[in-house]
Amino acid sequence: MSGLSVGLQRRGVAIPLVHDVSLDVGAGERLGIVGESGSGKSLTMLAVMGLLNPPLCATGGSIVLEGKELLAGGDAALRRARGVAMGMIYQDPMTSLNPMIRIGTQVAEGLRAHGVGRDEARERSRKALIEVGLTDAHKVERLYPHQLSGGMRQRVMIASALVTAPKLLIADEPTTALDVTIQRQILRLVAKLQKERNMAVVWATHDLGVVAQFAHRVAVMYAGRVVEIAPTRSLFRQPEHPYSAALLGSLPSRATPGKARMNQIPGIPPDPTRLPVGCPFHPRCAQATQRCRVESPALTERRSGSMAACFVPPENWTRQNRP
Amino acid sequence: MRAGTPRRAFSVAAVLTGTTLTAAACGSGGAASGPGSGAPAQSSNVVVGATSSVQKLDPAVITNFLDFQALGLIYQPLVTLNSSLQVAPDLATGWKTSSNGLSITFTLRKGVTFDNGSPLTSQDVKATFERILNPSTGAAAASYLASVNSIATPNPQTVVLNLSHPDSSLLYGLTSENMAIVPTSAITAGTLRTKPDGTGPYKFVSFQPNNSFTVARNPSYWGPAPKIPTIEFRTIPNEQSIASALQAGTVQLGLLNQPTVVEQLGSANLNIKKELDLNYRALMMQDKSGPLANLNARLAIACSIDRQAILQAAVLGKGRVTGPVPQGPFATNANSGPCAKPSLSKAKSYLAKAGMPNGFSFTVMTSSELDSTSNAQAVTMQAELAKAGIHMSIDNVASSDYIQRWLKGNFTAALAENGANPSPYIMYGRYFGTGASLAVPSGYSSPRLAQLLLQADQSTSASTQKQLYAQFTDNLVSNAVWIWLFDGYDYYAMSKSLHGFAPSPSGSLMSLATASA
Amino acid sequence: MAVIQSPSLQEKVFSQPRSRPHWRQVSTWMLAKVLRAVFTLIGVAVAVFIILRMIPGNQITASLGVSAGLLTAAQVRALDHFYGIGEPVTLQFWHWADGILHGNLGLSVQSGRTVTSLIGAALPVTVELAVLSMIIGLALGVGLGTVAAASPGRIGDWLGQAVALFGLGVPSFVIGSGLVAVLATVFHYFPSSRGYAPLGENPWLNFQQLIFPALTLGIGVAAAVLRTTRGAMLDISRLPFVRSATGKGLNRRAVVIRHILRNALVPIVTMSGIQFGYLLGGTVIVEQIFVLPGLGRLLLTAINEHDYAVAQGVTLVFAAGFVIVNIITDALYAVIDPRVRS
Amino acid sequence: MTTGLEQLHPASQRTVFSKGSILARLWRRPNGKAGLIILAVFVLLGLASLVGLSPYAPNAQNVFHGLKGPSASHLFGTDAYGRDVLSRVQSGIVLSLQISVVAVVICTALGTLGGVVAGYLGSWISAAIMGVTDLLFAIPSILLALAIVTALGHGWFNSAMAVGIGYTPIFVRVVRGPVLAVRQADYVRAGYLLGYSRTRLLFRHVLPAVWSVLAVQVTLALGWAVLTEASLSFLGLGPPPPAASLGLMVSEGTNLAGVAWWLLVAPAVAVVALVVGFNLVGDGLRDALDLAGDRG
Repeated sequence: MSGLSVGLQRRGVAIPLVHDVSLDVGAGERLGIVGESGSGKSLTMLAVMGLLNPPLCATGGSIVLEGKELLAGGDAALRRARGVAMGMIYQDPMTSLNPMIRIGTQVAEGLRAHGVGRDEARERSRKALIEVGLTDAHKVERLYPHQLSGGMRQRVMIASALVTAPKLLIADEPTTALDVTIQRQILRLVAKLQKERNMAVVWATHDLGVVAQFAHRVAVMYAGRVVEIAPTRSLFRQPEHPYSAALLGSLPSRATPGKARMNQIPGIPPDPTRLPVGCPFHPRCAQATQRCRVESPALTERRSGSMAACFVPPENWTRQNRP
Repeated sequence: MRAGTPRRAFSVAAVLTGTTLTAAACGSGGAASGPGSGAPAQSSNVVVGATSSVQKLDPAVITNFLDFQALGLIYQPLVTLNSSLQVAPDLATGWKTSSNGLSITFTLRKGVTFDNGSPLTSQDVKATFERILNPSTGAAAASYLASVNSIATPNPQTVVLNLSHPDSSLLYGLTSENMAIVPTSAITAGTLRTKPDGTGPYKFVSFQPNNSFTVARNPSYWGPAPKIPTIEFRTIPNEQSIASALQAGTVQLGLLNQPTVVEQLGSANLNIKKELDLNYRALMMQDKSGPLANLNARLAIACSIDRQAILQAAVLGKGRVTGPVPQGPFATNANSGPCAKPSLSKAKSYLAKAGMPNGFSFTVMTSSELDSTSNAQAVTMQAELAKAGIHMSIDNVASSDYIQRWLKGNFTAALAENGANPSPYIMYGRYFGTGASLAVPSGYSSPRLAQLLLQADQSTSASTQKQLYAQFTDNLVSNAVWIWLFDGYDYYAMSKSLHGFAPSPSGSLMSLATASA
Repeated sequence: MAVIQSPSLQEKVFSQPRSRPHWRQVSTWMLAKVLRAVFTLIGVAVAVFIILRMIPGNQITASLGVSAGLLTAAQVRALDHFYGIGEPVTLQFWHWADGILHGNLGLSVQSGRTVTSLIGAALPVTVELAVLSMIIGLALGVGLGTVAAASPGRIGDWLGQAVALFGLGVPSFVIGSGLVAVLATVFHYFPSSRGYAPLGENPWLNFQQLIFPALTLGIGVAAAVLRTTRGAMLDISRLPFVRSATGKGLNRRAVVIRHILRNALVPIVTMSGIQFGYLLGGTVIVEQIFVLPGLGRLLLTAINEHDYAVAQGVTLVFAAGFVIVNIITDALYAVIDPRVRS
Repeated sequence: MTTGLEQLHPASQRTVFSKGSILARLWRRPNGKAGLIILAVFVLLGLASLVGLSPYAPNAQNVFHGLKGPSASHLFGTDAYGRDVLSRVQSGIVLSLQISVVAVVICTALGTLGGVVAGYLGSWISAAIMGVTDLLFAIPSILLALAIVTALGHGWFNSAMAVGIGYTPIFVRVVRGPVLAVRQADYVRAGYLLGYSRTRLLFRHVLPAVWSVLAVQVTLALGWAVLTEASLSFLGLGPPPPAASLGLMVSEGTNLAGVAWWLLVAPAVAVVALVVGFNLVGDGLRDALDLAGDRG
């Protein structure tokens, strides 16, 4: 994916929400995307799937999957790619399943849409359900979503994303709504399946703990931009962007992730329609210089193997923000 | 209630009869008239379109105009009205009034049978009249028989009515469809409310309230065999729709009232006939109290009103300005009396005499549900009266309110559409006669009027009657008891295929019995 | 704010079912519904009984008009007895209620027929009219509403909005009168002038007679259903499960019909139920305009003629129809929505 | 503390009652704008006749000049009695609005009272009110109106009563829903815990939450009232003639449509314009106030 931009189309004028995001993920790789709410994680994920609803739309850039360009290919190409080439697990397992349709039908639906026969589709969806740990699949498939617990629903979601054996699995904060033990289970499950199938997985979350546990590489997003991409280890050891550093700093201990701790970053995330001039993080950044207020930094290669968008190298940071 | 209530559902004593125009005159001998007589199957069925619906099937209690028209094909009274509104034979071939006027002897027609097959006898006549007189029947028409003391049946073909006093109007009363003869067996069985059984040229087939009423040829009819096999009365509430049904050929005879609709039909391939109806419009006034107790005030009103303009407004001028007795042998001259022509100066002088030179105010009660033209009449009248300084306000009420207040005399003035009759006694005895049942709504009483009516009714000489009735109506007009306005037309629009139908002034459709389609 | 005014659509779609998840309790719930309906009907019966007796005049003046003045006192007494208006009102009500319990709705004092037979003749006409109108309304409404929701802002949407505006804004008497005027004056066509043809006797003529009144009523239903369909579908199409269905690679058509429309059925059924109530009232006007011998015309005439038993019976039938439709609507929820069913 | 609570209150942050703002928002919506324009044209047309700006007196007859088509002297022609149709339509609009406004006042008052009481007090009162509502719902509103008018007699006020009572159950339901929701909302519970009186909570918290729903419903009710009133007078149950009632004019016009189409078209257009106008404004208001759901 390169130079992807997402905008809010209103009266012919696009209000940009995601700016020039470039990410890549290889087969068998697990990429984590972190950022506060509203940082553009979900929009980016949805743009990849081509699931943006008007007035939102991808305004520029390209998405290449296995050498095929998706954005330019039109609706039909996108539709064929969905399911077969890429699957997605959504934020909210409670509302992402159709309440009126039986589980079995919903899981098999993706197969049916790609021309798989009724019986085969049922067989494969039952297998997928078993694979995600719903061992009494023949029972579950006759149930309706409201008869399942949150964790079970999320497993169903995973099953319906994986049933078509996609090359790329996109997970958009799939564990946010679940309690911690279930989160763990789901995380382990996806990791296991990923390994078995050698899939590429993109996992968006605001939870650094999840990233630490799961991702090979991490992209940090802020205000619709990728501000740092780094292998997980190096990010946690040596963040190259003050925002990444601040995020890490807001974690008192890796064992107790919590959204509320994010508030330790002074100020609030900017209104995406009214971004400050220069580096979007500068109003909240302790390291901001005069340059940051006028010029927006681009992603640049760092020594640690990371890429970061900051004019001020970590060596020059004031003490308080060091991890 | 444009569609639901017929225009003339509640006319007082709309006296309708089964007028057998040809049969009554020629008896069974006149059968050879019209094409194809003796081969009745040559005619096709006829559908009559009307805005109202048949409501009741018991002839003794019907009041709705269409009920009279439809049941007139099934039921027949002893005597009927001919086209010049004179009493003519029907089920009675003749009658004789005793010299003292205290009894009338009717000779019944021979060979008449009811639909149930039983022959008509004097017993049936007696039973019919006694049923009407029986309070539990609730027949308003019982008042026609008020002078009857007893009914004798010396033999099956003879009926004698013994009277308490000479009553020349009785014969006119007997022409009403309410007086139609019904079989004794049906009275005993109590089936008359749901199953008509008469002696007429047609017999009852089916009745769907608010929809249709169908009759079929009576094979054992005593008169000339009817040609039209079945006649259906179909309810089509909108006259415009009747017009289009006529043009489309689904209706062969349309009963219409609105001159505008009729005018529109002029160019179509239809025959249109019109006949003055047997109703009259009048401004009834309560003359006993209030401003209208003053004769000069009433005369001022009479002189202010241009009846021609009201006629124009109400029915586009299609009708006739009228006096108290609009039609028949005793018809009055509409242009007599102190204010036959409107005159503002006369009106002013009457107002001055009344001591109200600047005019006065009063309210008129109308109900456009009962008479759709009453509003136009009232508004025109209002404008005319205003010229003389008389302020009339209009109180247009629902039909039920109107009837209630009318019966209680709870109004100053009211626009009314009342039923007329060739006999002035029948028309006005109930309002101005001795012990008149409608004395309260009439709003006026004078011994002189009652006396004139009684004398005329009891007189056996036609010329004396004519003279006495003339005095009676003069008295009404010169006292401006009410103000008589106009008489409108009924319209009969028929397809060209309908031959031999002629409307009658009584509104009877009896000539359908001799028509063909 | 929206949350406080009424539960958001998301909440409505995902809220827990109203009933407890046991079939026995579902049937208790239905039983309660039916009981409530019965109480409503009793209330309607009492209310109608009272309202009718507030109408000035009585059966005698309604039947005879001003000729009632000619009646003698003895005649009036006899008629009072005949019409049963001499009795105290409570006793009249008791007689009537007692009759209903025995399946006897009384006697029409005007035509002398039993109310049951009059209603028996008129009911099929009104039911047929209502059903036909409902079919037209639902077909047009759901169809155009789906098209409109599938392409918001496009031609289909504008067309739908125009139909909705027309259907809601133009009273049925205007549509009906306009239709009659055009058919009669331009085409000289008035199907009802041939007398009402029952469905069993002359289906083709029956169809001709009912199609225009059904259109007249159906447009209004269509408008309301269209707006509900469009609104609900637009709201639902923003819900996550629609996205997840699209994400599985389903084509647009399958998403719209299987996922969006399916979930929109609950509000559509609700609106259809409400519309059916209006439709019952609308039959009074439309039957009048198009001369159909249905319940509406029967009622109007009965009220004019003070035919209490007929007016009471017809109103009860109308109310029962309404109540039955309500129960059917509730039952339909269970058919459509598994959460209600379970 | 009080101010804190008030700020929590969603409605208090809105300017529903600052008239200019609502009108401005309405005006920005295409449907709201169209509705306002239509209403302005026809309401002004009607009101003009009140200050004598109609070409003729609505009941002035000229019987020898009846059924004349549109001309310079009679823009919409004359009726069978030679009355000017434009003037009659104008006065018909006034009558229609008069009845509709009074009817809506009646049903808003009754319905709001019933809805608030039923939603706020609960218990048997609520059950009784909802029972009556069910009952009123079960009788088709046009029949209810018909019965009321027949019973009370004809006249504009009785028409208004009939129309108003027919719409009352809808108001009860529309008001009760939000009242119930608000009553259970956290900020009201909080207020209750803080010891505020029920009346105070009702007027400061519960009612404000209902205003915007009510504003939309009132507009839609106006459209409905115009429609129902016209239907009633079409059936001959409206104010008696010579009052120029739009429904009655349509009814008379139908009969004469073959000879004088303008008699049907002019009043029909007026009725439709009023109903569509109110509906459009109601829709616009709903959009402007951002009320979800409850469409149609």
